[in-house]
Amino acid sequence: MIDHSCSCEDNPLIPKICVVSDVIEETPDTKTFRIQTVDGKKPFLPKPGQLAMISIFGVGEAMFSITAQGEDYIDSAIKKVGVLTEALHSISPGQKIGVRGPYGNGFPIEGLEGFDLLFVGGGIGLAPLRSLIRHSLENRKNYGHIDILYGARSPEDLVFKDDLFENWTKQPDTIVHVTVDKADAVWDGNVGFVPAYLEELAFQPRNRKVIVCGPPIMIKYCSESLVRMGFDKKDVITTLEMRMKCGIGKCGRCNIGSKYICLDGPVFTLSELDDLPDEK
Amino acid sequence: MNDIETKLRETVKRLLADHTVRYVIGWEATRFEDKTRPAFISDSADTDRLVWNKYCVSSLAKYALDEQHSEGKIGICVRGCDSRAVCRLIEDKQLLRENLYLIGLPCDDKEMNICDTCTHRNPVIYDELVGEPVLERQADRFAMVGLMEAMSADERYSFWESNYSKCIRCYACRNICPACNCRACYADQERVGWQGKQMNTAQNQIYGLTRTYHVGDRCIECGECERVCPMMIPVMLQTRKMLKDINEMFGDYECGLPDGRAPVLGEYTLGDADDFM
Amino acid sequence: MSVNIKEGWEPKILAFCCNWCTYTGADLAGLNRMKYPENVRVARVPCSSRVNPQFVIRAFQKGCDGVLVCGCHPGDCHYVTGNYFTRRRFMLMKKLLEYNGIDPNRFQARWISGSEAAKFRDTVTRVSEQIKELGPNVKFREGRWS
Amino acid sequence: MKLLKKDLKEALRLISDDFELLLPGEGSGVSRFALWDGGDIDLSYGNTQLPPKDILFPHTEKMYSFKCATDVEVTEEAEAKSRIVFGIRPCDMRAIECMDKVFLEKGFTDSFYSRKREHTLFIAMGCTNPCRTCFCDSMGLTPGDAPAADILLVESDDSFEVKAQTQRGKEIAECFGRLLTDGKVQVSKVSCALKTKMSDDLPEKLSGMFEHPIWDEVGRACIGCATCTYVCPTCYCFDISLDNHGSEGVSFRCWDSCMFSDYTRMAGGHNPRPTKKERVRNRYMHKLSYFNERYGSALCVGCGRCVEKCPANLDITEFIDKVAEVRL
Repeated sequence: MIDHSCSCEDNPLIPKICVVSDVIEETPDTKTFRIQTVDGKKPFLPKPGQLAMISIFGVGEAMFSITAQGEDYIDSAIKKVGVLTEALHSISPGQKIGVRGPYGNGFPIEGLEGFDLLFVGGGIGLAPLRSLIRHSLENRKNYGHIDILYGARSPEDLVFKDDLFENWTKQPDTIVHVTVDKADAVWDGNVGFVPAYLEELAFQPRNRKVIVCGPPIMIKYCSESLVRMGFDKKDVITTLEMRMKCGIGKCGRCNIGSKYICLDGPVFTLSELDDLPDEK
Repeated sequence: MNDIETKLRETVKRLLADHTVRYVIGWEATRFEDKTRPAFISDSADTDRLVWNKYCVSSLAKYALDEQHSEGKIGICVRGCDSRAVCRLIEDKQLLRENLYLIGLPCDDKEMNICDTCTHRNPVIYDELVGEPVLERQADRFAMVGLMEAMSADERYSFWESNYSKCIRCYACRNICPACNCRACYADQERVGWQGKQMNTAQNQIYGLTRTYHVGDRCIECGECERVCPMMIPVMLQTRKMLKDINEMFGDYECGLPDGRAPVLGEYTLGDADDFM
Repeated sequence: MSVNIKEGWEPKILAFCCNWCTYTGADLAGLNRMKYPENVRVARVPCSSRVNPQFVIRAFQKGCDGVLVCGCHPGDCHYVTGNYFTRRRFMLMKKLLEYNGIDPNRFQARWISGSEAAKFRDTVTRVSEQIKELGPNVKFREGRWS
Repeated sequence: MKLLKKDLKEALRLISDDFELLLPGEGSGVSRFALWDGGDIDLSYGNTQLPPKDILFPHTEKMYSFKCATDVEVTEEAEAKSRIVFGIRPCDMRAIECMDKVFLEKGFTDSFYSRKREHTLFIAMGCTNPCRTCFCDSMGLTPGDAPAADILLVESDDSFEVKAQTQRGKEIAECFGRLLTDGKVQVSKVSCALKTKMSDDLPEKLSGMFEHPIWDEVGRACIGCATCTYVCPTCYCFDISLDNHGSEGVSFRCWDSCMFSDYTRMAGGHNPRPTKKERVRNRYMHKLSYFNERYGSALCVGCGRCVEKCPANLDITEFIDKVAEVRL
């Protein structure tokens, strides 16, 4: 018997015991969890766009994107949608959970350098994008003009409001476009769906890479309008949602064709998606 | 090529030609002489694929569930047990009689041991009969159950425990059984916790007994669950025990007959047997 | 499988009591300070026909040595026909469990109305003695992970 | 080196001193690999009905146990006894090679599998009379040899030729060295009864046939059970689940099957493979094309178990022949 109470592990299927050091309330149904190992360090060094398998012992395990990382922590924004996320939302700082990772291929950072970046996020889809946005803002000079287009159902559902309205707007050569499907009394920004707003803003495809994350229906329509706007499919990067169990490309569950989404993905360009069999 | 086979092919050719049915479910030959495969013939030129011999043993009725909501009739070749399976599915409100065109096939040549205790060799319902009805034979359906009951309690427990410890939970018995037609099976609702996914004797026992109880009073005794079990577990011995008790306590009872009688556990009479006083 | 019964061993018996009759009968027994063995755990169910055969098997797997299902007398059911289905269901269940090797005394059913507090006490006492005699149940046990 | 058949039992007794010995046996009606009880050895099986897959990749395997009452403890299941699998056939040995590729390569090593794999030795036995459903020579295997085995036994009527193929195999052969005599065994050419037109370009051809109408008919008779995947020596899909007892519990993994209807069903009900057609297509494509694209060899070893055990008698060899005839 190997005792795993310490956080050293080599077996990828065994979660590391970690502590939720802080819980930040983003929206009524989304919280950001700050996770550290038992001895206060970062569980692992994730690349932007990588995922972690977060588990509550006795409840279950699921794959979540890592939205940000600091010196000694990783953040993950999680929306309350099911049994495990409900259990996650009911824990308080200091409680222990299981974490394993990092999984997934992450965003192709080298491929983005020197280009203008357009981030298109929908709902909780801003969570995976945020890791890449923070990375690109930290290495601002590697990238050209940055546009962040983000939409949610209602102003209340907008996540990372402080980033959206304060931090990111102050960044050089960075414009944040926020839209909501249904405005409330005090909302003065744009109202409309993300794909429609995207076409309205009519971004030029020249020298620009687009990263799209959000509900599959939004990705579908955004991809179509981006292609109509003249973007090359190699320049549009998106992520896929599949049911994942092991996270390390062994259990066979998340396959599309010969690719395992948890290992070879979840980040793909539209051209790569066209090579995959149509079984999404 | 016996004459029933040719007559069957002609019947199906006629049915397809005059569009009585959209397609016909029957059996076709495979690479092995003693195996046949369910076939779905929709083109009248294909009817030569249909066969009728002693190896046509797999039950066909449940395949009609795959397209139960599309219009147009589905033709099914029905032996005695298939016709009872169709009655079962109609009784369970899964199929509508008017969506089906049943081609009856009296069946007397099969060599499966379940067929020795078959009490309905002629189809109980059909739209058209191919071949002459055969002689029905009397059979003691519960002989094996009697042998089992004669054993001691511990012998019976270890018999069933060793059988259930073999089960690999492939769920073939559930997927082939016409009485097992729930839209969402309890065994798939892992989150609710009725049935764990792990394979150990305890989980297999609860699966085996629960399925026995779910289909016990609606089982048409076609024996498919035993035929398809890769681990050769005598599944029928359990369901037939329930049918034997039903016959003893609630009067003669056979499932899947067109008399439209409700399943035993779905009805009651005031004078039922009762030793709970 | 002879089982040596350690002295001082107390059987675990699970009694499903229908809320309208047996549960009130048990309440009445308590009111009248009737003494009945405490190794019976009462589970209140809205009607005896709420008891699913899986509950019975799971009870044995989780460690019970005996299961008792009690309900209103046929005709008194608050839901009018509940116990008629119970009757058929558990007459068959009793035989099926026996067929699978469980001693018939380990699974019993009784009609106990709201006023029959004495009958509740006697039933529970008798079932408890019968099961104490049979010893711990080793069948259908859910083994722990090796 | 040669070992007489009558000395086999003695040889096995020698090596079973410090190894657990598993060999084909009949367990209440089903042949499978089981612990040797010292009895006599029946080697008449072509391949066992249940594959030796469950030796390295058990149907249900405890991964870790946890206690989460006050503090959280996680203890990993790390046992691995040293074992010898005797009498494994070339098709199952190739299946073990495929499993090794999956569990030990591509960036992550599955410790549960690798721990068992290191502690398990394989003594393979060439086939002399294959079963009626065997078609391994159509899938690029030769019934006579098993390159990945530690020792290969070539059978003749009264003796075996013992070929130690790995260092560990040599050590095992030394255990019963005194029973060995010099000499070779004349190998007779063995051919499988069942043939299928598998070819090197079939994986390529299949990957272009994803929308081909052939798929509408192929899976119609399937009843969506897991028999084919659970008797298949190369199916490695598994599910991870929890077994809770109050504040303690065990996380385990167990076999799962892509043929089940809710294998890919996601929260909210979306299912990329909703009907039998997609699921049968996925299984055949995985066996004959996807695995080849990812690991370079077919995932079907031609053992014929699914052909024998399928309740609806679907036959992968008939499918391969149909694909071979398709003109793209």
